[in-house]
Amino acid sequence: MLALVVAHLVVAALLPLVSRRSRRAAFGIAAVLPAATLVWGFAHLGAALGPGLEETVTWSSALDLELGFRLDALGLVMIVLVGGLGALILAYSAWYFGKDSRDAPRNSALLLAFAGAMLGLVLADDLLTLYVFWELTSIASFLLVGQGGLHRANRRAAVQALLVTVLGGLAMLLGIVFVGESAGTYRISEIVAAPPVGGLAATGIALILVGALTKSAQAPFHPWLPAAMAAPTPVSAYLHAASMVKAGVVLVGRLSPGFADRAEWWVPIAVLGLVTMLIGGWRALHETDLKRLLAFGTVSQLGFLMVLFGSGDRIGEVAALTMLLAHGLFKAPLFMVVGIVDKVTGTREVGALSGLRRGLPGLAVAAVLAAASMAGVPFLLGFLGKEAAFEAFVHQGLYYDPARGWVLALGLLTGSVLTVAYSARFLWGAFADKPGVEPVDPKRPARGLLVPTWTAAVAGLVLGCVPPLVNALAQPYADAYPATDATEADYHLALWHGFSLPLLFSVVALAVGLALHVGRDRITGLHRTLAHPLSAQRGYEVVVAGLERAATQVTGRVQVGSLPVYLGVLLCTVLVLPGIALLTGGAWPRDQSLVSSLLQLPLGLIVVVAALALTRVRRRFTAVLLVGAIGYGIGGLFVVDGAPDLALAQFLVETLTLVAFVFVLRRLPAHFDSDGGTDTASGNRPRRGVEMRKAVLATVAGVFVAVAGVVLSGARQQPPAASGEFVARAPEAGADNVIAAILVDFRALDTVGEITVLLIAAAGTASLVLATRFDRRRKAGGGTPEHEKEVLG
Amino acid sequence: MITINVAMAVVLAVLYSVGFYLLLQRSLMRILIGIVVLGHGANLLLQLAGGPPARAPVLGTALPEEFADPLPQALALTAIVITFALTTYLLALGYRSWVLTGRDEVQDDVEDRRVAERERPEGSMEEDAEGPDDEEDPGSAAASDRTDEPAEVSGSGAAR
Amino acid sequence: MSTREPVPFTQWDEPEGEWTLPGACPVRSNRTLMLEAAARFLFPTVLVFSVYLLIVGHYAPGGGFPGGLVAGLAFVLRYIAGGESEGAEIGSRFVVRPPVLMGLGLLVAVVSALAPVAFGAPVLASAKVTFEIPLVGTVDLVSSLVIDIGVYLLIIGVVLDLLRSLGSGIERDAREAAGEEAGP
Amino acid sequence: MSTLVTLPVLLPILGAALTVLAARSARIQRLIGLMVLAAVSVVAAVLLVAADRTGPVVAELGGWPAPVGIVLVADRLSALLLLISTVVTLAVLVYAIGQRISDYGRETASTTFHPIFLLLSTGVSLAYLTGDLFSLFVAFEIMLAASYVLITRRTNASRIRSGMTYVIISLTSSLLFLTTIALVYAATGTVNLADLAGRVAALPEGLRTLLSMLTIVTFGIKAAMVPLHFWLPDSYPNAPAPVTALFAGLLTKVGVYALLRTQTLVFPGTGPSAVLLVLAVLTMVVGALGALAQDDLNRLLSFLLVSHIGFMLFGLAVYDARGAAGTALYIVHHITVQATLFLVSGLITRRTGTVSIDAMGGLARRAPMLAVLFAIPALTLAGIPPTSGFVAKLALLQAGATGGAATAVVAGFVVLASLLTLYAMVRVWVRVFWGTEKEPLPDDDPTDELVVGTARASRPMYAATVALVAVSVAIAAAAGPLSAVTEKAGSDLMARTPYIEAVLGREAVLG
Repeated sequence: MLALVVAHLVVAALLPLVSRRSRRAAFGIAAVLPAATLVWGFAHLGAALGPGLEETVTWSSALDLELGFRLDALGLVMIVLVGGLGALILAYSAWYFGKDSRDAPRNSALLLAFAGAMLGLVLADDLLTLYVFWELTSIASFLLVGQGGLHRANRRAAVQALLVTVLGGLAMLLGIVFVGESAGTYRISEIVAAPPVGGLAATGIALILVGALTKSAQAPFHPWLPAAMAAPTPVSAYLHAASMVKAGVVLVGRLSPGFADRAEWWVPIAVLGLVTMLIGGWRALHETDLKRLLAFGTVSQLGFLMVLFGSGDRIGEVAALTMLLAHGLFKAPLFMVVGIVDKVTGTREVGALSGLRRGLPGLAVAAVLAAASMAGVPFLLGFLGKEAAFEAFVHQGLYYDPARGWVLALGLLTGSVLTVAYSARFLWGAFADKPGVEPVDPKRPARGLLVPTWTAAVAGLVLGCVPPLVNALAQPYADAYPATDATEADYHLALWHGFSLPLLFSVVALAVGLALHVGRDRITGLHRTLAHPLSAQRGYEVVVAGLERAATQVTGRVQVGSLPVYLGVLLCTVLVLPGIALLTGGAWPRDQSLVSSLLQLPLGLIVVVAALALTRVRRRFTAVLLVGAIGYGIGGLFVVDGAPDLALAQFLVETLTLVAFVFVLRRLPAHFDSDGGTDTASGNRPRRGVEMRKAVLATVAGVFVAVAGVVLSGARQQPPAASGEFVARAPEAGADNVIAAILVDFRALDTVGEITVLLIAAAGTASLVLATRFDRRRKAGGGTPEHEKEVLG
Repeated sequence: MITINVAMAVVLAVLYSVGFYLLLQRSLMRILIGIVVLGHGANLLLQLAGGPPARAPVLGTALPEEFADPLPQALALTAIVITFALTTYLLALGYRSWVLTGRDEVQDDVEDRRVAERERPEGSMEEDAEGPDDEEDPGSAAASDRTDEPAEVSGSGAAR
Repeated sequence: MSTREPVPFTQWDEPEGEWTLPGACPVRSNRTLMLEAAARFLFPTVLVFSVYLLIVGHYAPGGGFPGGLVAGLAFVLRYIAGGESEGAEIGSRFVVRPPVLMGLGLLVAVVSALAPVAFGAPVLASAKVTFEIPLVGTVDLVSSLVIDIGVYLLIIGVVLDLLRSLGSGIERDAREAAGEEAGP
Repeated sequence: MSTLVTLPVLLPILGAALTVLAARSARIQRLIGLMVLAAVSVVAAVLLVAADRTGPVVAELGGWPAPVGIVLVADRLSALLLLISTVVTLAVLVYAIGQRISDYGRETASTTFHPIFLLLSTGVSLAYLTGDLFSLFVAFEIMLAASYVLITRRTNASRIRSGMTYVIISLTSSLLFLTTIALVYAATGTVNLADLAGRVAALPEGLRTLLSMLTIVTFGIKAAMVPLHFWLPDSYPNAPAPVTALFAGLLTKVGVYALLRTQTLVFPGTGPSAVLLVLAVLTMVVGALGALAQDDLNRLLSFLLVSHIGFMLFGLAVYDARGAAGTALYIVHHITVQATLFLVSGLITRRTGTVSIDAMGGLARRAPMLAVLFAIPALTLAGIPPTSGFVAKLALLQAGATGGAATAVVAGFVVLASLLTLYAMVRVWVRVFWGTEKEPLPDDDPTDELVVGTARASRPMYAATVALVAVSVAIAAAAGPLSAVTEKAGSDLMARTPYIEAVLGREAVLG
């Protein structure tokens, strides 16, 4: 199975080579693999409907990361949609995109890559595998919706689709990890067999649901789907009708056997699914763009599917699988119809289309077949599914869970009424003669566009007329749910179940739905008066804009760009983190002496006085001399401490530092404040407060270091680890001077590192200072080859 | 066991305080001097971490028990050299900064200021909502292939 | 003077001027003869002292680092005493370019670190050889002295390079800036 | 074998010395640089295999045993990071050589660039390998000094300020580090890490916390942990692409490595560290928000770098073997991808003549190759599967899920930061690669390495970028063996014994 998925991706990567020669050939080649997938799926029909066909490739065992696949009934149905419809839509695309279309190479490759990712997703039996392909489909969708990014609508829609689905995807990933870690496995079949319990798992389940809801465009995340209609119609037909948007539903279908009885699972699914179904249906009634009408129809149907898959009811799950198949088989051809209408008339606007039923009779018949299936007219697949769905909830309401059963049954009935109404509206909008509208004179559509449309529409009719065929697919899936009574155990799809409540529901739905369509003007009026204060689309925009504003504000506050502020924060952090630790955990040592050697006092005094004077001086040269005094004073302290080597180095280094300072100071102004004059003059008063704060902060930090030194050195329990060894082994190193032995022998690497730093600093200094010469000539930093030569010496 | 005596603690506190204080200034020269002072403080602390004054650790000049702890001395020596190297480098950088900008102050970051003064980032997605509308409806067939065959071409669909 | 071309590769080891006597007599600088003369006579003495520090490092305070610094300070003294003219030339006057001296020092140090491996000893290991030199007596030669020599060379190179950049480089800038102001 | 451990440190120094001496031949300099880094890569690979098979490889320098001499230790973690760092450094060197050739021609040698580039690599290697706190300080100084020179080379008036900020903050942090070492020595009397592990344990708990916090702050500055991160977005974007790539890839990670090593070895905790968890959340969120507010491509990437440092801190904060393993894996992934992104940004800048994403547009059409080169690391950074970013993030999330309630909540922030990262990347994609094509901006200042308004990008630059993208793909493909190594590295870190035993011998552990 992995090979099949990889083949998709590899061929997709190579496809641009083909499309350079011929765009149509590229689509043609692309269509082969999905078709082969369909054939492969049916070749393993027995295994799929029986025990299932499994394959596992370990990616990383340390992370429990596996590519685990399993072909079962649900997978097979999805293969029909992904592979079968995929092949049809790719064939359709070959004619939809022109021979020289600039978009064709990209679309052929991306559509095929998407097909591969989707295949991986539907076959995944491992939550992490599922997630891998889940995000891949999101990325493919982003690129397919965005196209070349030339149009604002495409860009916006692509970004929205990506952000919403990835938001869900990431929540889902976290959920997957929570569930997987509490279950000890990421295998879906194993998790479902022994569902994990506990807070972590419950959170995980809820998070996984977020992923499913966003991907399947459930309220309140649904607006990305209608927006994504900015994509070319074949893309909409494939991704946003037939396959990708089903991913969330499929995920719910995969996990429901384990979790359907938990409130945190079924309540959100039922509530949001139902709400989505109603919102989608209602909005579809008012769209004037045929494609957007279908998009809201898809939203509505996805809500329906969500409710069914989450029901955890045997009959409901039979209905779910049937509707899943039915939806693909009617929604894809409907999109293809819109694409053809758009192509031959140049518009998809309800108000501009008239008389097409005579202009395109063949297409009209296909559209009627598909729309009727959507409306749930008998002899079509949609009818079988809807009947089963009504049966499921009516049965539930009658026998064991009245509240849940009846609410859902009546909700679905309302949704179905809306479905019938917008199906009728679609047919009317696309093909009817409209008074006052000039009949459109369409061009003849290419056969390559018509054949796939017809094929898909007829498939719905054929399957609708032979219920046992679908039943054979649906029953094995529903077997995962135990039957509560004989009715459930015996239920199977059929065209005629006798006069029953579900049949009545179907009739009511059709009748009221058609009535709604007839009274469409009044409904439109009602829609206008019901202004929505809460628009999900507006919500998305507010959130994104708010995020960007927050980002700017937070960054503006935090990243002020001022060095003194940065250093101040740094000191504050030192005071807060280690400072508190010192206050709470430190103890002042008891046997502390005032001074160890009397000589320390005058030397220390020199250092202290020079340091304090440093804060007051205004002349740079004086400051440098004071620094020198500090340095020599410390050198003196080193002598007192018994560190002549250190003192020697300190004296020499201090001298050299002084020389370097003097060299540079020759060119700088004599006083600190002689530059940047305006700043100081204008800001003298407020600065005093700032200076005060700086002084306090610096003092506290300085005292902290000193106190930490005293406290920590007082806490020492053991003698130095190596010092005795140094003295003992110095003769081995051939040196009487232990310091020298450490520097060039015991810790010679430090010395090598130290001279390395010296070299770097000297080279850098030369490069910097000598660059000045080229500044005047070029007005910019250190000229190139000449500067390098100059630095060379 | 070894404790830093009060006098040295005061010296350390003063050195670090003055170093930190100078570091917080805007004048580059002062910052530089602050770093030098801090370096002195750190080296002194390192040396003091070895213990109270004792004899220089040269064999034959005293008994090994009288020696000062040699390791902090060696470490401090390395640290002194490294601090010196970086100080000269920073001096050169200061000089160059002065040559280039003509001032001794460390300026604030321009880009940070710019970000802080904006309401919303410039590359904001929201900007997409403004400006002129696209001419074509992107989802339509017309948008997805510009150069169609004549038999199938549908012209520009002004579908709004 | 300031626009001096870099010395061509074939001539870089040829000294351009005399070692002790500057070619051009400085006019502008306020140098003192005493300091200059003292610097000239002190210079070799200090260099010898620096070598002493380098060698004595194993037995008493000293070593490659102080030795190198002392030698470097000798050059600094000469530079200060010589003033501008000597300063501007100190790079070319010295036979080896400072970067080469630094590179050489580092090379010596790192090679001496790696060399013991050739004798089957660990990296940075040292060995002691005892010589019997007539008149002087027994002399211990420790291989780690080589690292010290590397340090010594590098430090001299560093100080010379600093003189070249912070010293004469900045001085040249100042002159050019002054020239610009005085000129058009 | 123990000689091998010293080579990653000594070979680049040798190379640097030789390039200084060969300063008149650009060709020899290039050759030395490439050969040295290639050799170090091989050595690092051998060390990794050895460390994985037989435990830490230790070199006692000069033959002196541990607390007396300096030890270099290549255990699984350090060898792995050394390997990936060197490979990235090598690729960046190739890119930099390409850039130098296209800017200054083949013949321009440099006394500063090649030696200092190699010495930077020395500093990084030494920081990974050393088992001695003071030697770690020296390593940091070598690395930072080299970085100062590289970041301030060829600065002009408008950019000298940022270099200044970087140098001053880094120097301050170095002095803080020195102070920390002094305090540690005052309290324990040793600077050997393995030795410290035992001696710190003998201190009272309050002082242990004090020292632990001091190291967190010290290394936190280098790792650009919020609120110590300010310097990074102000300075990194203002260096030429290869330099920024190297810094972004390596320097902050060395800080994280130092944190990981010291916190696990010297200051072992018993459960998730609340302080680190809070800091991790702050780092992730502030960094990601900062990225969203930027218009400058390099600044945007720099803020994302900060944000992802939070991810690594999170793994450390979990304080168990899985968390440490997750951090290790994340470092490996992030070194590669962040360097790649900056290299790509350099290519984009050369193509468009600007760093402002608003001034770019339509690149996907004009330069599809660049689009692919950007898209892969961008998705990798956002952690979209099946990239290495996903694998590494998964490791962190798993650690968070099992670490307790607090870490599970913080795992949510990891996910949030990923989303914001993706959003930032999408913004770049939409602005730079989609939309209408814009003419490249003219090149006002030919010497300014940062903004070069012409399409001058030589083949080595592309080759290096492609190679790094390939490395990052390879990390994802080899996630199995890689995560096996990091998993063991994580347990080693938590167990502490393998390291201490390798350095001090068996008795030290038992006693």
